Amino acid sequence: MKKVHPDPKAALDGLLHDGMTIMAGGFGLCGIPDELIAAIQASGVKDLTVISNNAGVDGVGLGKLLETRQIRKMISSYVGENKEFARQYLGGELEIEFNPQGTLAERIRAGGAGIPAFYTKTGYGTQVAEGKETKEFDGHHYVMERGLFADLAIVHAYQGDTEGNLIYRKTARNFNPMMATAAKVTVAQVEHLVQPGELDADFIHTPGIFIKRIIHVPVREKQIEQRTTRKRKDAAPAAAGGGAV
Amino acid sequence: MKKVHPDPKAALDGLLHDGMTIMAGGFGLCGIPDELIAAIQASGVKDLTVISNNAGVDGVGLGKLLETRQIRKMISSYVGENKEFARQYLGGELEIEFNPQGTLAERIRAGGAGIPAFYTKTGYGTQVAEGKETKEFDGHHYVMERGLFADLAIVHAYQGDTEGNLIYRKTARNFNPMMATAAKVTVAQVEHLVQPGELDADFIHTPGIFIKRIIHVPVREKQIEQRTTRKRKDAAPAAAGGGAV
Amino acid sequence: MAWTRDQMAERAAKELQDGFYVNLGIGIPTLVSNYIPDGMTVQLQSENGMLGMGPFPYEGEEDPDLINAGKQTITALPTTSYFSSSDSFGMIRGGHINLSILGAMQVAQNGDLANWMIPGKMVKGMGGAMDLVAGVKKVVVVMEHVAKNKDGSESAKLLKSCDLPLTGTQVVDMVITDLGVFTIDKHGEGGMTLVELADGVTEGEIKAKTEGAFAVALR
Amino acid sequence: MAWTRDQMAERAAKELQDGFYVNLGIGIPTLVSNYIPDGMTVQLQSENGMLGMGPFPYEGEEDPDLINAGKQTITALPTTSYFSSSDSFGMIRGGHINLSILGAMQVAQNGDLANWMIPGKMVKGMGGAMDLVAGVKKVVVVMEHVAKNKDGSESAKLLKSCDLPLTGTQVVDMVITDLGVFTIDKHGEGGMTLVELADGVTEGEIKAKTEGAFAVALR
Repeated sequence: MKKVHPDPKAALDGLLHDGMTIMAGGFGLCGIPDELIAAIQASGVKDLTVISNNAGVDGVGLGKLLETRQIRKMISSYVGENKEFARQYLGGELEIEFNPQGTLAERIRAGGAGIPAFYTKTGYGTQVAEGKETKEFDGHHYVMERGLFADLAIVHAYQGDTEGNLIYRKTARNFNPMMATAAKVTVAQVEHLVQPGELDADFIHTPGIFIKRIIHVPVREKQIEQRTTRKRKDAAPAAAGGGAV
Repeated sequence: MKKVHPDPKAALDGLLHDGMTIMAGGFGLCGIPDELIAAIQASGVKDLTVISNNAGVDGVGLGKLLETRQIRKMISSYVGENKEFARQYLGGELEIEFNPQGTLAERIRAGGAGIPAFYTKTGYGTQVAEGKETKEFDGHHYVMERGLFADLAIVHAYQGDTEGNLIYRKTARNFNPMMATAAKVTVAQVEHLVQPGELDADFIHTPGIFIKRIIHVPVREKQIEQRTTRKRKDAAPAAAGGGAV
Repeated sequence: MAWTRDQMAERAAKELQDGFYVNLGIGIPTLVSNYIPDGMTVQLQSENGMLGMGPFPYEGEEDPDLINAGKQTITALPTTSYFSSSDSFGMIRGGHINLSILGAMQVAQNGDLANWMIPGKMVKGMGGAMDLVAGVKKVVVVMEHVAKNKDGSESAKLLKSCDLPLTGTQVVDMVITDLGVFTIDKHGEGGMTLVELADGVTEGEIKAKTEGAFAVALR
Repeated sequence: MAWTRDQMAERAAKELQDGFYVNLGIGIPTLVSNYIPDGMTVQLQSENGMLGMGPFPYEGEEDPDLINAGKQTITALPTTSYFSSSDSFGMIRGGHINLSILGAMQVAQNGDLANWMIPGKMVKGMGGAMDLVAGVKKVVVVMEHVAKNKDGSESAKLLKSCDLPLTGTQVVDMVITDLGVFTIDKHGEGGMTLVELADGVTEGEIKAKTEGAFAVALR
């Protein structure tokens, strides 16, 4: 069983069809499978439903697939950084299903773990609970959410071996591990491709069973969405909080 | 916030009361928090409900608490290795709730993750589904299972830092990571206690937020339940399969 | 003399306790980390998958693989751990985070919160806000007391009930505005109580600028 | 001439395919790994949290932290990864394991399986068996064709319906006994079909020792 493919196009060969559902890892531009996205753009496949926390920025990441109008629907938690997205959305060309970020993560994790549905407090009594079953447990109210499973998942990892075992780096991990488990076929792009035994078995984030195909992507300049720094003269370190709202 | 305590007794001080629910990590005798179990035995606390995949063997692990009749009820998936357990169970002194192993693991994971209930195919149409809600999704039948949350969880890790970040070793990981998340208070015993920064942040299995108290336990001879080996002259490696049934 | 943004952040920092795990939203909440008292240990969680968030990096040391939930480059600390989004929100939803400090468009007297969308405007999404307010033990809102409209008029933000789409129902424990501090008995019948006034602000001024009902129990 | 335990394991090994991820139960299923064809790569999963299970260790090299689901000491391979019990059963329940080979007390013609308890006897628990049969794509049972009772009589194990408490309903795809091989159309109406005879075994002998209805389509 050869999992290693020479390039993104080869790794996606035979997997793409119009109308399919694709999960794409990453948070903002951090840890996105950009080379695989570019290959999907090049393939011309269309009417895609894409499950991804964000929608990239204009011309970068999933922004590429928006430019070429290959996406029909997004399932995301936050899409604020993309003008082309806003244009298509307001023009009615693009459908969007907003999920709370934790609900989205859990739905994907559930889909991969054979859990068809679960209950969460998140969103109870809000728009996102409309039309969904609710249930009371121990005096609290919960919304039922369904697992998500895609035709294809594309993920980005720092290291991977030829068996498909993956290790992610820092906050580039984000949605990648769950998505790797929640699709008929998962394709991984890795910055460093090594032989089995070179990764420590205790520290593998995604076991190879979840990865059907893997490609090595040359290390290149990664993009930064919000470059924030402090001056070296700063006495007291500045804060670095900052959630999505 | 000092998390480090000098010994098991100190680490459990003020946490124990009759009738409480305790989760104990480990699979068989692998990765069990034996020193903390011994301290619970010494405390004399009784009428315990213990959630643990197995019940130890006679006089070892949870077998200690069975000997002293401190356990009223077990929630487990397999308890085959313990004569004292069998004696108390057949004598009606001990209550047992069997959960399929994966359902048990998922119930604990759910309890720690704020999921009050989820659906699983496991056990549909069998005794374990009796009295539970069932539901059909996409033509398949599922059983609703509830999350589990304990008063106290005790776990064993290979490495831990003073912040409570933990790393487990090989198959001694098993139930420990989920249990660490699913109790009001979690106490960890670690073989190697280090300073923050000594563990690689990418490879921490249990973030310190889940660990309220931590103790260093001196490395000692670990017990083996089924010592199976092959002779060095073996040409073809023998098999090493073997599930619980 | 209403409080400045920094004074609001300083006031919010008084809700911190040693050993707390805290999630800070963008805007004023981010400033709270500047006011963590010396000797107090607080770990900041970033919901994209990190516990133990450090300060912004020095120029030239930005790491594209190390960002916070606002997509800003940050740094790690010796206590830092990384995890997946599902583990991160398990942590949040499971009630393991002690305190969430975040901004709001509207808060109702029963603790309802609206901070993610305005009908008719481009909706960007709720991100992790709905999970945070539903899951974190204590939720503190820091916001301007009133909204300034384009025509120069002002609209109350502390309301009898929110008219914007909700982020969560009965989720807010405390509201810190530029004019004062309110507590909310979100699970009980206690309603909203004004407990502190900003320097030079009167009960009368707050009364005039607050639509929601509140008791007064200044401390 | 019925098949021996090793011949049954050898037959079960024919269900393996290159690249498969497989979970093997205790007893005869464990022997299957001795018959993995040369050049074929199969990764064995152990449900206590390991993928890529190696052979038993050499004497003196046992590691108490490295055991399989039968609590036996084992070894790792270069491909090995370790994970938690919840991740392990996520893998199982999520349908990621290609094949599970396990023992049984009874199998019904519709694919129902009983292998975890006998009423009146000490119950040890189902361990991971219920999750495996519910979650794994293909479930192969390897068992003796009949049970030998204490009084010397024999009881059928391939039944119209199981009378022992079930491990799973409509879960078995194939049954390999010492007398032959059956396929079961577990989700459809196709029922059970005898597809292979052990050397020297006749249809008549199988008919006499099988309570469940089956078609015959020897190949």
